[in-house]
Amino acid sequence: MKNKVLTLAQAAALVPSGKSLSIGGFTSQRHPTALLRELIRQKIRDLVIYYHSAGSDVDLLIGAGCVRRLEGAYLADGVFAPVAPNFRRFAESQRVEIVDYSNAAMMARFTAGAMGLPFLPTRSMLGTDMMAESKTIAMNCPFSGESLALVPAVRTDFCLLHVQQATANGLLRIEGQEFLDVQQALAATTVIASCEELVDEAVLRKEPERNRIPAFAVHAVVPVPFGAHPHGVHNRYDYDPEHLRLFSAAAQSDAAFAAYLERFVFGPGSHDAYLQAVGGTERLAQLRPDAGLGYNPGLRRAP
Amino acid sequence: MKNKVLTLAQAAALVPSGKSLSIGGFTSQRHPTALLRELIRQKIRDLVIYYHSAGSDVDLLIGAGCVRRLEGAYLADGVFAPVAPNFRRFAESQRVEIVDYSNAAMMARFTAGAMGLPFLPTRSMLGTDMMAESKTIAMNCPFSGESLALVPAVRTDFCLLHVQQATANGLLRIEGQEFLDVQQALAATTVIASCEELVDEAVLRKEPERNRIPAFAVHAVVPVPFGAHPHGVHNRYDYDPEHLRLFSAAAQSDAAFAAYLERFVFGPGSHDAYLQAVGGTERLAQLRPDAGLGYNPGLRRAP
Amino acid sequence: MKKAVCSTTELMAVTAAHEIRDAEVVFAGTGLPMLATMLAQRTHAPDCVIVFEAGAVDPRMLHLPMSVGDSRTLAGAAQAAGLFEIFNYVLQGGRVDVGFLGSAQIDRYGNLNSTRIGPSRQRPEVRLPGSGGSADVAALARRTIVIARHERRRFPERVDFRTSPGWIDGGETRQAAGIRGGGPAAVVTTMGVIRYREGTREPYLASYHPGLSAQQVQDETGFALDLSDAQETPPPGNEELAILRREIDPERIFLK
Amino acid sequence: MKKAVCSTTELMAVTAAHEIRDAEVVFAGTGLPMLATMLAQRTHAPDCVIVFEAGAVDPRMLHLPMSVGDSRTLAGAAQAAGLFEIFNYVLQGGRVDVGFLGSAQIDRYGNLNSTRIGPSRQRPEVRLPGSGGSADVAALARRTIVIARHERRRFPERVDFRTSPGWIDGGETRQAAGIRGGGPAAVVTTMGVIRYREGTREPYLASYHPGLSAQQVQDETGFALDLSDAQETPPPGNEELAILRREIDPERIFLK
Repeated sequence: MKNKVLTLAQAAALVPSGKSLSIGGFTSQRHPTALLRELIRQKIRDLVIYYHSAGSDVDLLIGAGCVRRLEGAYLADGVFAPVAPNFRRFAESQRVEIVDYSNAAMMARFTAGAMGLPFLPTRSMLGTDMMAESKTIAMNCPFSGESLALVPAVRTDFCLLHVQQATANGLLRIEGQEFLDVQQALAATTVIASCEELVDEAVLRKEPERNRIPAFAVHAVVPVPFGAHPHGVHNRYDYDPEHLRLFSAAAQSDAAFAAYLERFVFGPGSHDAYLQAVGGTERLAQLRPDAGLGYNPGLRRAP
Repeated sequence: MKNKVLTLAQAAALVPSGKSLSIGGFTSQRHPTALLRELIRQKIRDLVIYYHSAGSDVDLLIGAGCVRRLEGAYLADGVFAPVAPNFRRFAESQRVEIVDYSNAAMMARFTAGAMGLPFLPTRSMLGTDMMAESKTIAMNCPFSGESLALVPAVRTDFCLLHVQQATANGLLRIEGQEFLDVQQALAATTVIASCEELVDEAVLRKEPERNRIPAFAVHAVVPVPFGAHPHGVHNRYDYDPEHLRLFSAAAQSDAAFAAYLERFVFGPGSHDAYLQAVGGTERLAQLRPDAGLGYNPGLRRAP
Repeated sequence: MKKAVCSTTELMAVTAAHEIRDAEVVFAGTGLPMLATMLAQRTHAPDCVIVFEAGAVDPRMLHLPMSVGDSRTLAGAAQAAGLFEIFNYVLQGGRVDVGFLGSAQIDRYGNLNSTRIGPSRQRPEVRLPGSGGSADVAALARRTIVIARHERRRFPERVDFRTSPGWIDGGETRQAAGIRGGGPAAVVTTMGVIRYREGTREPYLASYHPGLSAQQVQDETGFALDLSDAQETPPPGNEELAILRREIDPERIFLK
Repeated sequence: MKKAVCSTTELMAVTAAHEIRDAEVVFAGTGLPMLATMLAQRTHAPDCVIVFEAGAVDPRMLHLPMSVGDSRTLAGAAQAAGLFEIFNYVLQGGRVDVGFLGSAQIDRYGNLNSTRIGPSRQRPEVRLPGSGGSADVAALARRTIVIARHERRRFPERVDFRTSPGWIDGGETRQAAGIRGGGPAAVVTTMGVIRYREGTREPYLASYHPGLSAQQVQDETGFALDLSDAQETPPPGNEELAILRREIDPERIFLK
């Protein structure tokens, strides 16, 4: 079987400027942020990003000036950021194009892409102003006469995602919620998966019910422990509320965000140095989950 | 939480004659045959069956005179029956209506039903004679101009399925392949699940990634060890080649099949008596799987 | 009913919790909806089934999640699925009884805006996060409960952008738009609770929070409210408050 | 190449196995396709990925399955999924390189009938099992290999019912029908191997099995075959036969 293991730098170098991209995870969970920081270091520009419910993953790329256009449903991060701050600032200053869909519509669009279909019908989007501004088409069902909305498939050049376990050949296991990772991956031409842990084929093949993305759909595997920090990874580490607050504060202005990038992306220059910059092993130990729960019940989350 | 546990007789009594029905499992695996035998004992008639790849489960109901109409893709059982014998005989003597779709089309129809949509598009069915004889509609994609087929949703009155584990409240876990059980269940108004084993909520809730059908979609739970015999249940028992051959031979004529029903359905009168009739604990022990494989590698399968 | 001194947030959480009936399937978003559903499950609706769009089905949460994707939504869950299953099989499949929605703007007929403020698409005055699952829940839940901060600028006659359909233009206009789900049942605000008349879908003030008057609520609302049925919002019980404060949000993440 | 005495079934299994290239994704049905894929994986195509419509993805099978739903398809599998994933994400998603199909009837342009024999829908002379996944694989795999028993009545000019589209009426008629997948590449029969000309899609006899002549194959075929390129089918190697007989089908379930 093929060995698809690459370093972060090698994997990020697969992504040229100007391409379309989707990113796995959901709000504060399981985004491939180590890969995203490496894209920023490599000065990738003019990306078109398709997303459903993104958090500071997409906001990081926006703030670093990597994004030309966005199509998606939601960019925020709960109490850390009721609106993703770079997204808001770039939108209000017309530095990024945005087309709005609902989460179910984006789910249907990625699913159509994964299914090899040009569209899927949905009962969402009807009665919204998103209908007219997006590529959604209204339809009367030829069977029932009911009103439906047809949303066009999303196919992206790349999907970047982060999972708990992968084999060198690219078989992926996800623990906890899947979010939309499977459909996003299968809707992409090239899939780059970072993982907490590289495991033997034999290990994952013992429980085939628990594997989510087959190797033939995956092109590169990048082992990166803590590769989703400051986001959480179920059963591995919790999100880092201090860093998410720090991110959100920094993302309020161009100047502050440039300083953030210098401190946490360009300055450190590598993932290991990034982990040192965010507090090193001492801080990471505080994010360690309870084995039965998958998160750290003792984590201090309020400021 | 609600206790939905019923006996076989109580559960079968929920199904009136004349209703539409789908049955979980695939060819020789995980069909809820104990429930089906009980439907036959209760003389349910005029059923409309929606199926994808059925085996001697549906053929049992056809041979017992329970079925008025069939919509589906495939009725056979490998080397045991290249064509399901009752199906063939009833079709050739015009005792049952049949509408043919492909497996992917039936998958899409059940999935549409589960998704609350009136149809799904598919790239299958084009260029086949099934198009004209079924309710499939040809469409030019309004986005891409490509040819597509639209297949109408299936919603059934009942879905009967058999799983490895269930809670009294109706949370279901499936081991091994899922087949189309999830979509069939969610496309039904009433779901009756028989199970090998009734387990505590706490047990199944420890690994939520492995559960497949939520309790709020399930209406009755019937604990029936060996409830899929003569079919196999991954990790629990293998299919019974001797009985499948016996079934197939009996299903070659009305008279022989009436004798089969007398011997294995009406005569025994209960599931325990059925298990005695097919060879009792001695035969069932021969079907016991290897723990690592999920089937019995030593099972004698050729005649 | 034991009366208790409480904050507006606490009152809203309890008031929202009362909208949930036992054994209902509840689609919950981040923030107050989580407090409300966790409270309902611990009090009058122990068998309510909570679903989160990120993938958790029917959890028995022990710790307050900070977002719907949080691992904390999985504690004791029946299923860990994903957006595909929740939006298709649960929401669009017609299995959600009550959905909770927040909004930056809400208009006369309960339509919501969480996309942008201002008349221009190209130059939004304020860019908001976008629909997320809001438009979907608004269209497909059997009924929806909206949670909103009550300020006049947030309650205009008509939203700047209709992200999530409420009763559209009142009367039968929602059905005419082809929308299947049930529409907004209540808007729980920082000042009171708004509901809608059968048939006309005109808004009326069902209750104003203790310390306020019906007229004060009207003054902070950009459209006319029928005040004729307005009563004071019932205060939370002591036990409800104790559960909220001690068990559900001891860190004061959402509770103010 | 070491020659060996073997049965027709063995020859067909080996011939079909040779159609699989390493690392290809193979959609396999019950019977000879299982023998062929298991053999290919144990010989020249160790990294071919097998998928079964019932849900198994990329197994390393140790024991011959009797049907595509058999638990034996899961041994060493990468994923245990279901029809939804296989038909949507793998097949319609365009990831299947080669699909194997059986058929009761096959016509001049490789169209298959597994539905019914005879002109009448109401009164079929012979009712067959139905499409199963055949129509889907025929439409959506990058190329298909058909396995068939070679008898004149099974090889008519035109099938009684077109269950699974081949080259339809030849030429560009398959593309004109809106079908995306690649169409039949080879028909491995009990008498030889039929292939199709580029462009016209007219059938030609690529090989006849040892002991037969090209003309004998034509005599058992209900439409004209171009015989000009026909050669003898290469015999299986001893090692291939040994693997088939000892490792893959020692019980002689499908091997005759």
